[in-house]
Amino acid sequence: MSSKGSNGTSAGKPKLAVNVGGIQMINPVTTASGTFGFGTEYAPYVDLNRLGAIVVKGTTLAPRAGNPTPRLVETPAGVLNSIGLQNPGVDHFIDEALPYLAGFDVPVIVNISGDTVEDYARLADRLSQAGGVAGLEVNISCPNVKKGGMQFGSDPIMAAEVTRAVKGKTSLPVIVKLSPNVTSIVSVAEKVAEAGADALSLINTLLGMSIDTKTRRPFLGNVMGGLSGPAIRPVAVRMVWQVYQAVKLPIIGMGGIVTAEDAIEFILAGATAVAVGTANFVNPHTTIDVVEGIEKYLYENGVSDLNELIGAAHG
Amino acid sequence: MSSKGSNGTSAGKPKLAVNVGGIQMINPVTTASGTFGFGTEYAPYVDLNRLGAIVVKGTTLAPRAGNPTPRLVETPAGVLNSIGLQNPGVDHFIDEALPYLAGFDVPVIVNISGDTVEDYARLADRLSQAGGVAGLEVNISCPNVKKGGMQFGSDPIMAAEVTRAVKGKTSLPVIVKLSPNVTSIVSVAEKVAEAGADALSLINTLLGMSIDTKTRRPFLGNVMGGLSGPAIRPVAVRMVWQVYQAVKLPIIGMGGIVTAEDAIEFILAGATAVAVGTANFVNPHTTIDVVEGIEKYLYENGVSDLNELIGAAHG
Amino acid sequence: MSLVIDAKVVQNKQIIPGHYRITLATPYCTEKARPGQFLHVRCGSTQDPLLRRPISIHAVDPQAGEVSLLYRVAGRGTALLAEYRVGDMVSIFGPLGRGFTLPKGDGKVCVVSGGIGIAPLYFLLQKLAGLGIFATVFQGVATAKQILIEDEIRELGHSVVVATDDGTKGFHGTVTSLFEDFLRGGGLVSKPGINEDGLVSCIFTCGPPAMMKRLSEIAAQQGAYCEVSLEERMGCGVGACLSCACKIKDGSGWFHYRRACVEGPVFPAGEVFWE
Amino acid sequence: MSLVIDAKVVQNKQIIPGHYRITLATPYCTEKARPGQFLHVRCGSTQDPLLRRPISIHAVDPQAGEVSLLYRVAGRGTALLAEYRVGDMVSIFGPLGRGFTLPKGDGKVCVVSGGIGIAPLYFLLQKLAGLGIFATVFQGVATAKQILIEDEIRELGHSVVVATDDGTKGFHGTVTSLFEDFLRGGGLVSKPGINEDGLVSCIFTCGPPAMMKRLSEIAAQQGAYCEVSLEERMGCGVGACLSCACKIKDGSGWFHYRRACVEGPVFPAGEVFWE
Ligand SMILES: Cc1cc2nc3c(=O)[nH]c(=O)nc-3n(C[C@H](O)[C@H](O)[C@H](O)COP(=O)(O)OP(=O)(O)OC[C@H]3O[C@@H](n4cnc5c(N)ncnc54)[C@H](O)[C@@H]3O)c2cc1C
Ligand SMILES: Cc1cc2nc3c(=O)[nH]c(=O)nc-3n(C[C@H](O)[C@H](O)[C@H](O)COP(=O)(O)OP(=O)(O)OC[C@H]3O[C@@H](n4cnc5c(N)ncnc54)[C@H](O)[C@@H]3O)c2cc1C
Ligand SMILES: Cc1cc2nc3c(=O)[nH]c(=O)nc-3n(C[C@H](O)[C@H](O)[C@H](O)COP(=O)(O)O)c2cc1C
Ligand SMILES: Cc1cc2nc3c(=O)[nH]c(=O)nc-3n(C[C@H](O)[C@H](O)[C@H](O)COP(=O)(O)O)c2cc1C
Ligand code: FES
Ligand code: FES
Repeated sequence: MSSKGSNGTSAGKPKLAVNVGGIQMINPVTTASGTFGFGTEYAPYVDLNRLGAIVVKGTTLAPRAGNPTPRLVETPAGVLNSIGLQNPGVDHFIDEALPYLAGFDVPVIVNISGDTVEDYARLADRLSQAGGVAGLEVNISCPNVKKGGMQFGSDPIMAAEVTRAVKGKTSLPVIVKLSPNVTSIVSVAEKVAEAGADALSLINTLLGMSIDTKTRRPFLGNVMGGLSGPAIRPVAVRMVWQVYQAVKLPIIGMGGIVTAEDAIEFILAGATAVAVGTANFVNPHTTIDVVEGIEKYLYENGVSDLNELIGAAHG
Repeated sequence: MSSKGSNGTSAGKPKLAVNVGGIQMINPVTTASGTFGFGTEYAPYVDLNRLGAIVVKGTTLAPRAGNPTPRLVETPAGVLNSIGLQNPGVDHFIDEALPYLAGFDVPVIVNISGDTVEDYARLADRLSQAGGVAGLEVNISCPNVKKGGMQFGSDPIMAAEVTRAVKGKTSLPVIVKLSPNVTSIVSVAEKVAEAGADALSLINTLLGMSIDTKTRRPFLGNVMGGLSGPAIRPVAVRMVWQVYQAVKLPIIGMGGIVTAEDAIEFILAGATAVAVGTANFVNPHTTIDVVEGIEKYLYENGVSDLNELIGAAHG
Repeated sequence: MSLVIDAKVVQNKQIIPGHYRITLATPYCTEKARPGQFLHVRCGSTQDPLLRRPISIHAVDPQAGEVSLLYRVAGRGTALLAEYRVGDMVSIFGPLGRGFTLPKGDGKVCVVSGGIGIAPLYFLLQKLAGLGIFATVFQGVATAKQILIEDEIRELGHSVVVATDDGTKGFHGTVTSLFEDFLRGGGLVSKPGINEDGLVSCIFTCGPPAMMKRLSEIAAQQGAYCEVSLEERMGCGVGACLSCACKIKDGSGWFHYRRACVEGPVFPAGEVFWE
Repeated sequence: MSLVIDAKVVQNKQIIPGHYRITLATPYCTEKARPGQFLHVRCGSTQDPLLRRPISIHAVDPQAGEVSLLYRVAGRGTALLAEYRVGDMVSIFGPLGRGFTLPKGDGKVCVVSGGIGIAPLYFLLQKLAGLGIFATVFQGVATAKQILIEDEIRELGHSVVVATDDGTKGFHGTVTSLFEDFLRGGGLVSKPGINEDGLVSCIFTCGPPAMMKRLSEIAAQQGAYCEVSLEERMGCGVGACLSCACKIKDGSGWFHYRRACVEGPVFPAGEVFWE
């Protein structure tokens, strides 16, 4: 350290940049799929160029209408959702959303879902050719659709098969998003790693439900839904911790991140990057607050590079 | 309906009594093991005779010192604990706690844990001969001990084996307490039912952890712990719902019950009885409040017998 | 653009049992808000309750730079909101959503509310009065004690007629029956000053879905333009989470989902796919 | 027996930065409480934060029927507690736990605090003064600004000496060094009226574990009886959950766990298995 900053501390800002399976991010903060739309919706509140990456709403081959309403119900420190992957389909995404996002200088990660292994392969193919996509996040863990989704995510063999199919059709970095609704997240992570995944996202939502004691019927139109928000953070941190110990892939950690401190908890557990989900609904500026808070933490704790913190709690 | 009460509604109080696998309870409310000690601790606040049953702290063959501290950390709307089954051993329980509980007119259910299948069998044997025990709750799902515990709970075959071993040594009703940390709670429930269980308790805690960003080390002395409290209620209700559809055994539902409304949610999902756990810590009178609230709900909704509500949300 | 702001509580008062009016100092919203829009309100400061609550903008005082919300204590969030006191700060996000279309032409304007549905309609009535348009307001409530801000509406120059389910005041029956009665020129409301402008050209309504559905049928029969304010559970409030999906006709006899938070909450009644 | 009570806030005031004293109207606790016991306090009304927070009884005013707590804003719960205003109700559960043993015999009583550890000791000092026992209080803090209730303690008739880590007031160093200095009859505190009663017979202490451990060693050397108030994270407060386990000597050179909430939080220093 030759020079000192004007405020008397070691020169320069702490380094926040991370690399997730080949995707270079200026900081570790991205968005959880389905909670940030296609980016447009939050652009009035968030300078998208300040995000490490944007993970967009789950995309499927054909448009999907989604599930009946109500689709959302609040639970203690959490939210159950059963959106059901409503989306305009991959073609519409490529034609409408991608060109808009191309106007920003931020890696765009596309979250993809299918009913069959073949669906995933075709999505990977289409999106790789579209240009402007930095990586694919393979959602094998959505609890809100009848076919596919969680079925793939809870069976290590199927999860690996989907991973291989996607890898076979793309040269983009492939991030596989795991379901927490399994006996051993490590087994799934290991198989997915063997199948060639470049990174892992965890966790998707916990399968839950809520019943209205007035009507005596389930609250959600679709009966069950996915639990997200602060309530699930302890489960998410535990899974990142376990997978970090077992598998040598970079992890995007998520599940209940509201503050920079929450994000750092995930990084200490082993996440290379973190995604903000439900918290966006509470404060549309959360992502940027988390970026700034992480920087402040590093600064105050004399950590010059965020990468030093990854997995540091394993001691 | 021939007679009317003085207030103009149908005569008589609603019936609250339920039967859980042979254990007759005056109402559906019991205590979650490990959150109510041996009953003594709450006796100043709760008339134990007004409970449907008491489930006592987990008991093992030999005394256990438990895990290092800190053993408890709060999370959003929840609590992580890693008590580690600290208990004075089954002999001490039989000699000291049982005689005290015999002074009350309430079914006593003893929660048992072992390292081996043989441990469970010996505990069942000892407790069946002790007298004063109304039923056994077989804990195959504790996340806080190294051996046994959750290992049994996450493998349907092992779970069934433990169940059979216990059934072989006792004529008391056997309630098997399932772990939520599995891909399919239904598979475990089915195997346990086949093995002869008389009832099921669900859920035990979700495996979680929390990291202190100041020390950069896990908060709990034992690193991981079990997540309980309102945060996990949506997961618990979902599991009760699923198991109720698949298995014809009575269910004791638990996980985040704080109010009578929460309890009714479980009953509508399919629970015959409910247990109050973490909420006892917040309000030592919770169990009785829940009993009274359920009675009020039945009354206000013109339900004459609680049993009519069990599983009613399946419609 | 809408903003997240900490606004100071100027007043927070129970006006009838279980219903409060909170007034917030927020020049920004005062300036931006249009009738039918809502604020996404954080009730409390902890993670339980977690989400914001959508509450319509009820009244705007441009001079004072204040916005008021009228809310019913429906659950945990609104119960916490009722505890805020003068001087406290409330985090609001807004104004959000698409509001009512202010009428331009001639003809009678009718405003029909059910219960707390009167909340957003008062702001509309403020604007209408400002444009010199005076409406007839049909307010339906369960019982006389639940009538809301009747005098305030009259002070703006509008007429108010009330329907109570139990007949404790005004018309005995639903507000839709009262409205039909009015259209037939009969009964309680056909007194001077109410039905004399001739044809109803425009209906604005907010209330229970069944009421709004019926009104949209009546409007169609009358050839009147009608707008309804739909309620759906909301997450983000900005169109990102797709939880507030409303069924809107897709032109082929079926529906597609539209987001109440951005494409609504106010929709032309004729576009709503009623069930 | 201890009870769950909603107690009215009589006062809630910041006395030094980040430290508040809240006074609650609760004749029941006023009557039952003994020094060293604590209340289990619900901070807020929602499920986040979920658990009660253990806070020692700091002062008791039997005439007024009021109990005070002195607390440091350490996190979410205490931050919420700081927001309570006069007239609000706070749910308290207690008094809980086993307190200090009031000394009977002769000899000098010393009270040693570290930081917020002074909180329970003031109530003890109230009782001691009532018994005509006047103690020397050694208060250790980081810096002069953090000295707590020095005057109030003097008003009870006790002597106070202060140690600051940064030397901004009193003894420059730790409170244990100050105490050792006192025992050696030297330095700052060996002025008239403080060390003249002769042998120290009894030491009461509350503060950081390292401080209490050192004091317990000193007490053993001096042959003085010493009691420490331990802090451990609590769940139930009644002995049921076993989360507040403290290591207590088991007589065989090893330890067994004892519950701070019922067998403590005050333990004889000699029984604690220090690490
Ligand atoms: C665009 C919009 C504008 C609204 N304007 C007003 C208003 O001006 N005044 C007013 O009092 N209320 C208004 N509401 C309804 C208000 O948002 C709900 O009453 C409030 O969210 C309930 O929150 P809670 O925490 O008190 O109740 P909760 O404990 O969350 O729920 C209590 C009850 O309220 C119902 N509820 C919860 N959320 C909603 C929701 N988003 N929409 C409808 N019902 C819900 C639940 O089904 C439940 O029965 C509006 C809703 C929307 C979508
Ligand atoms: C018997 C007893 C008596 C106490 N008396 C007082 C008192 O008189 N005045 C006072 O200011 N504090 C006292 N404490 C400590 C007080 O309980 C904690 O500061 C408080 O629980 C923190 O709650 P929080 O929500 O503000 O912080 P949290 O957000 O829960 O935690 C913030 C910090 O406080 C620490 N903490 C949390 N809970 C405890 C706990 N039970 N014990 C120790 N540290 C904890 C955490 O490690 C964390 O660093 C006492 C604790 C015990 C066990
Ligand atoms: C409304 C909503 C919609 C979601 N949609 C998707 C999706 O389309 N694809 C996906 O992989 N995950 C989806 N998720 C899961 C989130 O990406 C994330 O994994 C989860 O919410 C946990 O993070 P959080 O607690 O920060 O919200 C959705 C979550 C929510 C709340
Ligand atoms: C402090 C604590 C100790 C527990 N000990 C046991 C135990 O000994 N045996 C057991 O089967 N479950 C134990 N549990 C789990 C509870 O019985 C219950 O299944 C779980 O806490 C969910 O219910 P709740 O959310 O109402 O607390 C314990 C839970 C807590 C919080
Ligand atoms: S509330 Fe999120 S899309 Fe409307
Ligand atoms: S806090 Fe539960 S045993 Fe002490």
